[in-house]
Amino acid sequence: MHVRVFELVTFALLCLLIYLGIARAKKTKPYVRPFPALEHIDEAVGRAAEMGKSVHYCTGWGGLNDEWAPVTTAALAIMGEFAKACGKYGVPMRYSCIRSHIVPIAEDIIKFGYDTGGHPEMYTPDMVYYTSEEQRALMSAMMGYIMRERPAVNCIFGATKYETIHSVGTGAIAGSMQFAGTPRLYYLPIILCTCDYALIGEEVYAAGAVVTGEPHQLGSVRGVDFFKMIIIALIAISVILSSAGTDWFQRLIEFVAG
Amino acid sequence: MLKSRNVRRSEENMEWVLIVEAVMMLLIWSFLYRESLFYRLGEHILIGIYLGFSIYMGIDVLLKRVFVPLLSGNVTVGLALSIILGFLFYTRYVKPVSFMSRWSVAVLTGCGSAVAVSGAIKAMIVGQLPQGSWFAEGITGFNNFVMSIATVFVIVYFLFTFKPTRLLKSSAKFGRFWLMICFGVMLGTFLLSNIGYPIGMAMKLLTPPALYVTIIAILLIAADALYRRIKGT
Amino acid sequence: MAAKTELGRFPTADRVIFLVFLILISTPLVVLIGLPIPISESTRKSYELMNSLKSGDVLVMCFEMDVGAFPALGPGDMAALKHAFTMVKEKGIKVIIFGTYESGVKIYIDKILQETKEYWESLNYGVDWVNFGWIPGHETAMATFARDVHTACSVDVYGTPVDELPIMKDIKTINDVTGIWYTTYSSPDMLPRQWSPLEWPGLKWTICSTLFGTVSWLMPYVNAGSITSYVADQRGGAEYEVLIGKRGLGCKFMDAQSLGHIYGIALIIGSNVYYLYTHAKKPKRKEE
Amino acid sequence: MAVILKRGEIPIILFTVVSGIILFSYFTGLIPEVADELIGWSIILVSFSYILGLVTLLRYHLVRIRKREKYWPYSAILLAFFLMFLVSGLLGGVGGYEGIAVSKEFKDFLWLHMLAPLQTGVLSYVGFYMYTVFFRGARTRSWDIGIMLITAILLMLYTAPIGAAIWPGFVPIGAWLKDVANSGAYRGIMIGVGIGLIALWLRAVLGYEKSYLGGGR
Repeated sequence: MHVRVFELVTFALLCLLIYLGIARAKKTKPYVRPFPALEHIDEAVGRAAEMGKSVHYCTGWGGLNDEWAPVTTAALAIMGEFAKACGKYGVPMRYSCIRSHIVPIAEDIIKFGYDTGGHPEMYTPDMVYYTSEEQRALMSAMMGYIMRERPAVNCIFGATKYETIHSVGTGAIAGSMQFAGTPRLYYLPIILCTCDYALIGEEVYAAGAVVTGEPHQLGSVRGVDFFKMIIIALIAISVILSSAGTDWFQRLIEFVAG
Repeated sequence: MLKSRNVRRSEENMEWVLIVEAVMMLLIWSFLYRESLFYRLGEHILIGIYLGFSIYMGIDVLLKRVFVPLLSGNVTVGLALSIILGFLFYTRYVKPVSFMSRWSVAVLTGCGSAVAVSGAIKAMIVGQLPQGSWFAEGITGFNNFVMSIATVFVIVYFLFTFKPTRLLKSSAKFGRFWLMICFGVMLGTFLLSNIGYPIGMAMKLLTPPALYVTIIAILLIAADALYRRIKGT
Repeated sequence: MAAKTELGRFPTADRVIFLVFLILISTPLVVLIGLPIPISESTRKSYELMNSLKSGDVLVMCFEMDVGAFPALGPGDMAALKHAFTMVKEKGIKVIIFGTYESGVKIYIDKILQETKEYWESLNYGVDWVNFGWIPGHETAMATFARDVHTACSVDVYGTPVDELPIMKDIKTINDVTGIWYTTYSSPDMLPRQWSPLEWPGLKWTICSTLFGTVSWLMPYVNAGSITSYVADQRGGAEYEVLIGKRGLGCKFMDAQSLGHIYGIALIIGSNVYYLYTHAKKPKRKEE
Repeated sequence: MAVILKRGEIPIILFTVVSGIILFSYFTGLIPEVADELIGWSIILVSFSYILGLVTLLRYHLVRIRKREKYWPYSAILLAFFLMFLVSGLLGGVGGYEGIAVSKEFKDFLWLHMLAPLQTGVLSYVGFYMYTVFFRGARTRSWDIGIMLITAILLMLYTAPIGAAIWPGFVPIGAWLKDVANSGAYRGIMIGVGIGLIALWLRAVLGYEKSYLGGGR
């Protein structure tokens, strides 16, 4: 027995607050700050329809089997929104991927998007392009595709690594409208520089909820915000305690029972 | 006499290998000029070999972890369950039971998400809480103060569901200021760690056997550029 | 924007940018420019330690390397080798070369020896210096070397038994070794664990040449004294080249790095000047 | 029976049980062997799933070759190299079994002398595209991008060897930005990312977030 008390309490408190947020949201829909990246999906895909070009999407290096599963899930939720817009305007979509277990999921999401959007006949299984399990293969495939086809909209969301640069770099040269977002800090400055609409850090997770527009999803974002207030309070306590010259806070968070 | 024997032997068969390597590198670098058949060739060779490698590794893992224990009779409940879940992936190709493939995905995502959550609590949340003393000696106290302030205001920037009052707006702006400094640091250090790849490749392409291939490639590009100019495209 | 251009073609501006970049990084590789390189404290200390070797002192150079990591750490190793061989000639020190990490070590050692051929050609192999190539076993091999050199290095790279090598006659344990140059492109933990000057009174100092990423990893050992000094990455190698007065590959890389960075800054400033100049005419682009 | 099995709750229950066991083990330190077993499953499951990707990719390229679509010869090249590597790899030894030496040598040749330069080539575009970013993206469209660019320039002068030669003052400024200002903001982002991740996990457990199961439910 080796109970991590402080971590467990933090985790339980976070879960409780999110649950309360969701429960409250069922009565009154909470306000959520607008995300320009999500609001312009329709406009961008509409532009693609005018130009007669495609939409390229990628969830990057992360899969569902590793520690990046939550980000990938959020990225797939955003992809669902793009697929719906593509179905609405009749724009072909292409999804590049290096995780074979995502292939069937992505096929389902895109098919569902075209079905609900109103152009079910446009969907083909070719829209998901799997390029082996390796990152370099994905990079070269994306570079080639973006330069050959010049998609009107180029997106990369999720747990992305170096392929971010290949995607947004080629996209910037090809003149695509770019959407990107990742919680991986290292690539955020590049995304901010080259993309028209970016999601920074935690915004990707929140966007996964906001994109659905369902009240209970928004409620979870509300719960998270309350937890952040607690975090700020904890930081203040930590500052006071360490300025007073004690290490009580350090001992508190490392407290292990059993 | 003894001294250079080894060196020479490895050198002899290196010549044509170096040329093959140079050709491969230049196939990829031809993209800098235009997306052409050379780049497409490199791209598809790359994907082909990597696909072979992925499948090879998959077979390797399955042999070591699944089939060798199966054949030697060490079948545990866990192994049996994982094999069943593995085969459930393929129910996707059988329409009436295709829903079962989602079970495997659910288990897979469950593992991944749990690893993510257990890693996040300590490293990303609790571990980031302790702050340094603001009254520490010398510049350290001031630095600790700056760090705490930056952390708090960045968190404020990521508050999504509060109505934008003037106070919140200006706090968020201040948070964004710190975010941008953080991104600037990332952008500034990015070049140092990544510029090495093209420099290393340029060095290889400029050493003799590869240099000849490089010269041929440059001539080809020049000829193509000239031809296109004359043709007027 | 660029969308109207022919498919597959890069806009001319981008081509020019890439071309200038390629020229900028290739020029220093062909002709040495010799941009200034400030010398860091740790590299200077390493150089002085090496320079302090006297006649009859034994220097062990252990390369835990692979050919793939040559661009990063090769320049530093070659500079140290040149320095060591010069000291063999001028002061009469003894040099023992090997690596224990994996079989790729042997190819790497062959490569750097090939590059420094002019420095060892006139020396007496087996008397002044010796090359044991790859000694399998990694950390076990290092532990064995510390306790019993002749068991760890039983034959040299050409198959000569250790007893037939005059240089090895008086070298029984690591206490007979004065200093160690240790290059690693993975973890530096083995060095203080097995070959710490604190543990072996005969061993005066150790220098670890390592990647930038592991320097912070190494600092506690340096502060404790179980590693005496370190040389950091390509840049440390270039500094070492400046110190021995033989600017080579490391300095070429550094020149390319410097030029690349200056080019980047110039591009940022130029692009901004152009943007601000034309800014008033264009409608403001949406942010976020 | 079939109706029960088809219910959408089953995957969510599986998700909850699996992640719940691993988290329980993490917090209490109990049943670590069960948690390790579950994490070990994911490796086996992923290896099984490779076939899904392979089928998709083969279908994509075989259709192209059959219909003689644009660029179909490249599809043939891709499949040829795929088969070459796979066959030589399998003949050269797999899963701890020894194979034919020549075949292994051919595999190593493909890996070391064809793939390695190709992949370094692709990776080197990280360097090239940085200049695209500087040229096309790094424009002071607003005050915040301006701050980012000034910081970036200061940091570049700190990291490049020439910076300290121009003015030694770049070193302390760069070090302060990197170690103090950067790490404060970094902590804030990390906390946010961690919380967001747990929130998403909880939404999945409660059954609101089902993107990982595909659409069309």
